[in-house]
Amino acid sequence: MKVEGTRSYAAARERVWAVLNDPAEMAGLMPGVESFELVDDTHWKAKVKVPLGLGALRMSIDFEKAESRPPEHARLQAKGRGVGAIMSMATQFHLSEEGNGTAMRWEADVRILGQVASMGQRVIQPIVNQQVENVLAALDARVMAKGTETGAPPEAGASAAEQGIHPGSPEAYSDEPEGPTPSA
Amino acid sequence: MEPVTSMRVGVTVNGALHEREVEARRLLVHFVRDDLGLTGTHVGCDTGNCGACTVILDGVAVKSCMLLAVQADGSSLETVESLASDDGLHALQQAFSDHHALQCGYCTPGMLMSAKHLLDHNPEPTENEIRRAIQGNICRCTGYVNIVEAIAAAAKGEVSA
Amino acid sequence: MLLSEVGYARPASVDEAVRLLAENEGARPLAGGQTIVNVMKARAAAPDVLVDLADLSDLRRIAATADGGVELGALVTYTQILTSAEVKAARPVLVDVSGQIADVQVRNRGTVGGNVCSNDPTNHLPPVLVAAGATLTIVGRDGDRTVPAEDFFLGVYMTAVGPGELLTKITLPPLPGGGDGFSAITIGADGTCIVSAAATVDGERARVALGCVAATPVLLETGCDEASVREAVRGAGLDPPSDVHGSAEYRRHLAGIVAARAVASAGEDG
Amino acid sequence: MSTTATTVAPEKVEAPQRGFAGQSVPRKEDRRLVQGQGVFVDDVRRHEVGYVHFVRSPYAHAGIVSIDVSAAEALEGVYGTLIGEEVAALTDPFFQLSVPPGSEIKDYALAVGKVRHLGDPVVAVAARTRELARDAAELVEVEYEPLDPVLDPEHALDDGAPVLHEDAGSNLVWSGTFDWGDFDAALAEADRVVRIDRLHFDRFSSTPLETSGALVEYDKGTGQWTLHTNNQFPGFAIIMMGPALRTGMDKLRFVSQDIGGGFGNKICTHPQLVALCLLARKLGRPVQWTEWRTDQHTANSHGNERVFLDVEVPVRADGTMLGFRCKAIDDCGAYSRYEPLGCIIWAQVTPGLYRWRNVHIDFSQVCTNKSPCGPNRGYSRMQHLWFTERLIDIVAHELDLDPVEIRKRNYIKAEEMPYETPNGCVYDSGDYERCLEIALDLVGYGSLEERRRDAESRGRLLGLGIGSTLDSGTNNFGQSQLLNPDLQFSGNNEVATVKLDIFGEVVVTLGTTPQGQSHETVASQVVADILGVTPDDVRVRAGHDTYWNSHAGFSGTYASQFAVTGLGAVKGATEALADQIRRLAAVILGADGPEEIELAEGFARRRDNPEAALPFMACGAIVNANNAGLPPELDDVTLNCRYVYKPPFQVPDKERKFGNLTLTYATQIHACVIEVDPETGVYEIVDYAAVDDCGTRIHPQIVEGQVHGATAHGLGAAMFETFPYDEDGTLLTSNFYDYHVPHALDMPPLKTGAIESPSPFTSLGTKGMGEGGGAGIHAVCAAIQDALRGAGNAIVTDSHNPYHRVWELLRDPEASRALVRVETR
Repeated sequence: MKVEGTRSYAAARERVWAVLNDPAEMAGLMPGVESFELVDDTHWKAKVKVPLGLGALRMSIDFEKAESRPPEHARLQAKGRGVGAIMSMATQFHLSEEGNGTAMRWEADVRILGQVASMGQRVIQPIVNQQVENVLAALDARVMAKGTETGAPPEAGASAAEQGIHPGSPEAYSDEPEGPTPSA
Repeated sequence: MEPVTSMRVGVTVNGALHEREVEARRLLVHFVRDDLGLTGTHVGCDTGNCGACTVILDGVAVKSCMLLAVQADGSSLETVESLASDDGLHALQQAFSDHHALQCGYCTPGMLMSAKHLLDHNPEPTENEIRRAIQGNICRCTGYVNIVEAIAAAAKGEVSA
Repeated sequence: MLLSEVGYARPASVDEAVRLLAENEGARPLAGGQTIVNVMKARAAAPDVLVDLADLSDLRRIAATADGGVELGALVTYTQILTSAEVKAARPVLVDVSGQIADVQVRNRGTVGGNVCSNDPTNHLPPVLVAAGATLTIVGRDGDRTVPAEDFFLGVYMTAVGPGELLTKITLPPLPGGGDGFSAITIGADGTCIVSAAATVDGERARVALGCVAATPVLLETGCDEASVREAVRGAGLDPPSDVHGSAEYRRHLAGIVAARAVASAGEDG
Repeated sequence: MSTTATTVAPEKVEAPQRGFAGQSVPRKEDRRLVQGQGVFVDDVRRHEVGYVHFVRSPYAHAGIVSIDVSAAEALEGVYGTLIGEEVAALTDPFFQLSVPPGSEIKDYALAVGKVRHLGDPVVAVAARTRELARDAAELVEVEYEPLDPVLDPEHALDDGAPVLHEDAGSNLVWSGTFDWGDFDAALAEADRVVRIDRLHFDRFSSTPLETSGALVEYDKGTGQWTLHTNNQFPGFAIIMMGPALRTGMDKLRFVSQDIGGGFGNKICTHPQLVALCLLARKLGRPVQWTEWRTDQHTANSHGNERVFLDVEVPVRADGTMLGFRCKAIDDCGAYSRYEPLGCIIWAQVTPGLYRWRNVHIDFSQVCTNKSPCGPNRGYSRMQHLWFTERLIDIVAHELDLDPVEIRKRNYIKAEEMPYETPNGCVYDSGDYERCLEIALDLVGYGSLEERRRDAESRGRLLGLGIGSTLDSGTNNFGQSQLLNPDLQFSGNNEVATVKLDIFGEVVVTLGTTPQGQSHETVASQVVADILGVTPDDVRVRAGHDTYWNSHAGFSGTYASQFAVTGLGAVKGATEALADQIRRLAAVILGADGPEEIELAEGFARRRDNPEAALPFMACGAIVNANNAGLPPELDDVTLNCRYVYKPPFQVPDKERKFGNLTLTYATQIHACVIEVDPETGVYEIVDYAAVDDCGTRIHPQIVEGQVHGATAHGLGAAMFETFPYDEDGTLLTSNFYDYHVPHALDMPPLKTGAIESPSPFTSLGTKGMGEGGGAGIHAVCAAIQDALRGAGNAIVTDSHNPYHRVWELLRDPEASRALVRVETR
């Protein structure tokens, strides 16, 4: 399943890139990260507990940065394993300058396999949309926060929730016209 | 009370109190079948659709695979094993036999408990009410025709001696 | 079948329940359990602690409100609604719809609170509450708040009830002049909804909430004639999910039909 | 909704049976089952048992890179694990029925090297509790290398398609040509030729409510395994398992009591059973496995999917059908197992119920990355009969012929029975036209047009559909040689033993494994009539045990045969026992000979002097415990008689693929009336009749129950039940939420009728029955096509028609019409 969208930031492209290019920062954007481990420059691992309302889906995810052209383009691959579920995701984003700010074009191709996919076919698409929306909302917040920061980025493992973004908060669920739109 | 992963539960099953230490995660149907050895209550699916595990909990028909055993603590439970008495089969049991309302017999205990719940609350059901009452019980053998007839006959007391 | 290890607590009061939910990470309330126990069987998404609400008998109450509406405690079961004079008098559509949910055993255990808090897109009650303009009361450690139904549903399995909070009550306002209606295409008789629509008609206007076409009920305000309703649905730009029971296209097509049928049936039972 | 079960009084072609046969006596099985006292597989308990959970593949197709069970084995309460490499070392691959390339498939109890479908078992874990076994299974680390799956049988043989079984080198399991009559001559003779590009029979299964399972014990001292299991065809399982486990057949003891439905789905459990045998031996403790519903749907045994391509049907102007030609592709899923036989079994009913004589089918079977298939109620014949019924209705539709008239014109006539089909099968008896008339009467055919108008006035489209089907029973396993000439299987057999014991008990053991077919009851009726006792006096042992010595190579319950093979064995054994009792009594009572003794009311008594009578108890006691001084001519009287029933079969002609493949043919004709909501495609069955003719009925109520149940399966498959896969090979209906089976509100009013055309080939006039439910699929397809006649004229080309598909047919009828052409000569 492919989701894609565009998004604008009132921040310089370098600042957006700095968040997106840093595995620790990226990990911080994902919901429910329990642990995070940098393997090398282009590989890292995370254990996540994705909050899904009724309970949390635990997954171990391996990330690989497949392509990186600072400060405009990057491509990531992720492979996750959970109980009865295999997740694979290929995502890429493209940053361009937009006035004083930055425009991001992004897409993610997410595939869920296994029993979970079998049982959850009719809700997987909206759930993926929700999760992507959560990550984007966290990214918004992080980019803005970074502008006011002087010190180091937050500790690895800080989830969106830990940054004060509640799944039910307006940041996460406002009717973003640029929000994810499923295609194909 | 703080959360526990295991606790002692007491459930009155078919009139007798049973106490056991059980894990919080244990389903009521496994408590009944594995811990108490009452294997008349069956499991036919993973999702609460088939009704083979139907029991009557505090007077109400429920699917025992959709409850934790700990939730039944302090409750009273009736299973299929409670239906017959020293006087013989329950009217529903006899009617099921009279009308060939069972073939393999796997859905039968749950079906009987749903039917009992119906007649306990509605002694003179219409055919549609009978069908609605057993909608949560899947039978793969009979096409339900004879089950509906049997429940209607039991309601009317038309069972063989 | 066969759940992962889980903690269990059965509090004696709403305050204690809220405390347990707040203090235990990954805690979820356990009402009737007809959704969450099933989800736990798959072990895909599982809570760490279940806070069993069984002893909170105040939450089982159905009460008529002074203005002619009705209040449902979060633990009210579908079976209770089926025989409730208060509900029948205030919003009879709830009686009809509750009778279509799953089967007798599930109706005996399943609760209105569980139905709306799980917010599976195929659930019957979310569209009904949204169309009817219900409000939901959520209690947290800092007190309670009231959320309109149209703001309550946030996503699949996601609602405005946050960690450490508990839904306690659903309040339905009095029935407006035109009444409520509901229509669904289901898998088999009274089965899971493929598409559903609830409508509340007030004079010349109808509030229509569509189910199964998005993560949350889609609310439309429209005129009551069939052409207007269909036009409103067409204009909603629906992008429903596809599954084995219907393509996105089929659901989009059905949405207009069930919406019109729901509006047409409004007030039939009133 | 109102429902009536109307039974038309059977029209007896011959006088009714004497005695208990023919009466609906109370079922013996019921008393325990209604009290929850049945013993199903999960009810069997042993101390110190290890509960088994299978780790299963999340991929449709992937290489196994590594397996790490260390964390699982380290968990407290875990007894041990079993992985594919151990299986490959300890067992041989299962015997393959096909010829190359299918014969080269290597199929083991657990995946070795790669996985081939979602749910393919990879590791087995045993632990102290069910929950712990699942906990441990989650700790097993399997690294996979995903491979592209092949999911579409029509493209499984394409160049470059991924190959499931490298050893076979192809996804082809078997292919062959069947050619009977002279199809080209039929084409030349035809006034019209109807061509259909593609027809598709969908994947589903009858999903018995009890899933599969076993409790397996290993006796180290004797090297013997006891398998308490609900496998429904131990004969087949043992033939598969013995060589794989490198053990003697007598080391595999199969035991079952009550089985919660089978429908064929419990035939192919031998892979899991081998895994359990290995685990029981490895761990030195009994192991228990209960399949969960999700596993049953993803990895047990689906009914096979079949596509019919490039169909040609030559027809005369008057509607006489001359034959058909097509290419059929059968999809057997990831492993072939029993399935190659399905390439032949359809040929039992080659012409369906019709007199066309010219048939040409190019048949192939392929593997895909989906659940393995296995027999499912109506196995292989159902697909073919659906095809023949579709041909009849599509031809009628396109040539504007009446579906009733075209059937009557082309049905094989009662007076032509026994009828030899173009491929040498012999239809034993039947009156199809009469069955059709009864079915039509039951659904009020006379007022059809009036009801059509009434429905129209309510905005509904009304349609009538007929489903004709044959239930061929009692296989000639010689048909396996049409598949693979080297196979050494032919004929069929079944065993029963009947004995008279010390206290006068009549005890019967059967070789069958009933799953609801009431064998205890029906056997007791036959025994009672021969011995002059009542069914209550006859004790039929519940269930099956291969150690009872009532087990033969083909023992089991499958393929509609109990009423012929099982009862044939019971009758043979009981007659032998009766003869021994008479000989004994003649000596004791001083009669002139056995013929002077009659058996009645529990006594052996002299015909000329009923006062001179020996109670059965005395007979049993004398032979078993008080036999001193008996004359030598009674040496062979044991009062314990075993009989093996063997139907009179020949090995078919392998070159021409010609010969009698089954002994009996029961008829089922269904008629169905539906109403369609043209806006939504939602439809409802408003009237339904099923008429059955299974020859002499020993227990009419049980026969009718089978008709009801089979009909429910057919209607479920027609409307709701399907196993679809997405493009990744993920099954989309892995549980009863999405795999909707009909419940009590979904079932329409069912009317039933019956006639009896006794089989001239069986000792009781009976025929096997119970698999005729395919008629429901045929009838619903036909009814939809009829209802849509005035709304775009769509053609129904799929066996499974949920609401959304009917809506598609209404919305875009041309898409289906484009598949059909009529050529006028």
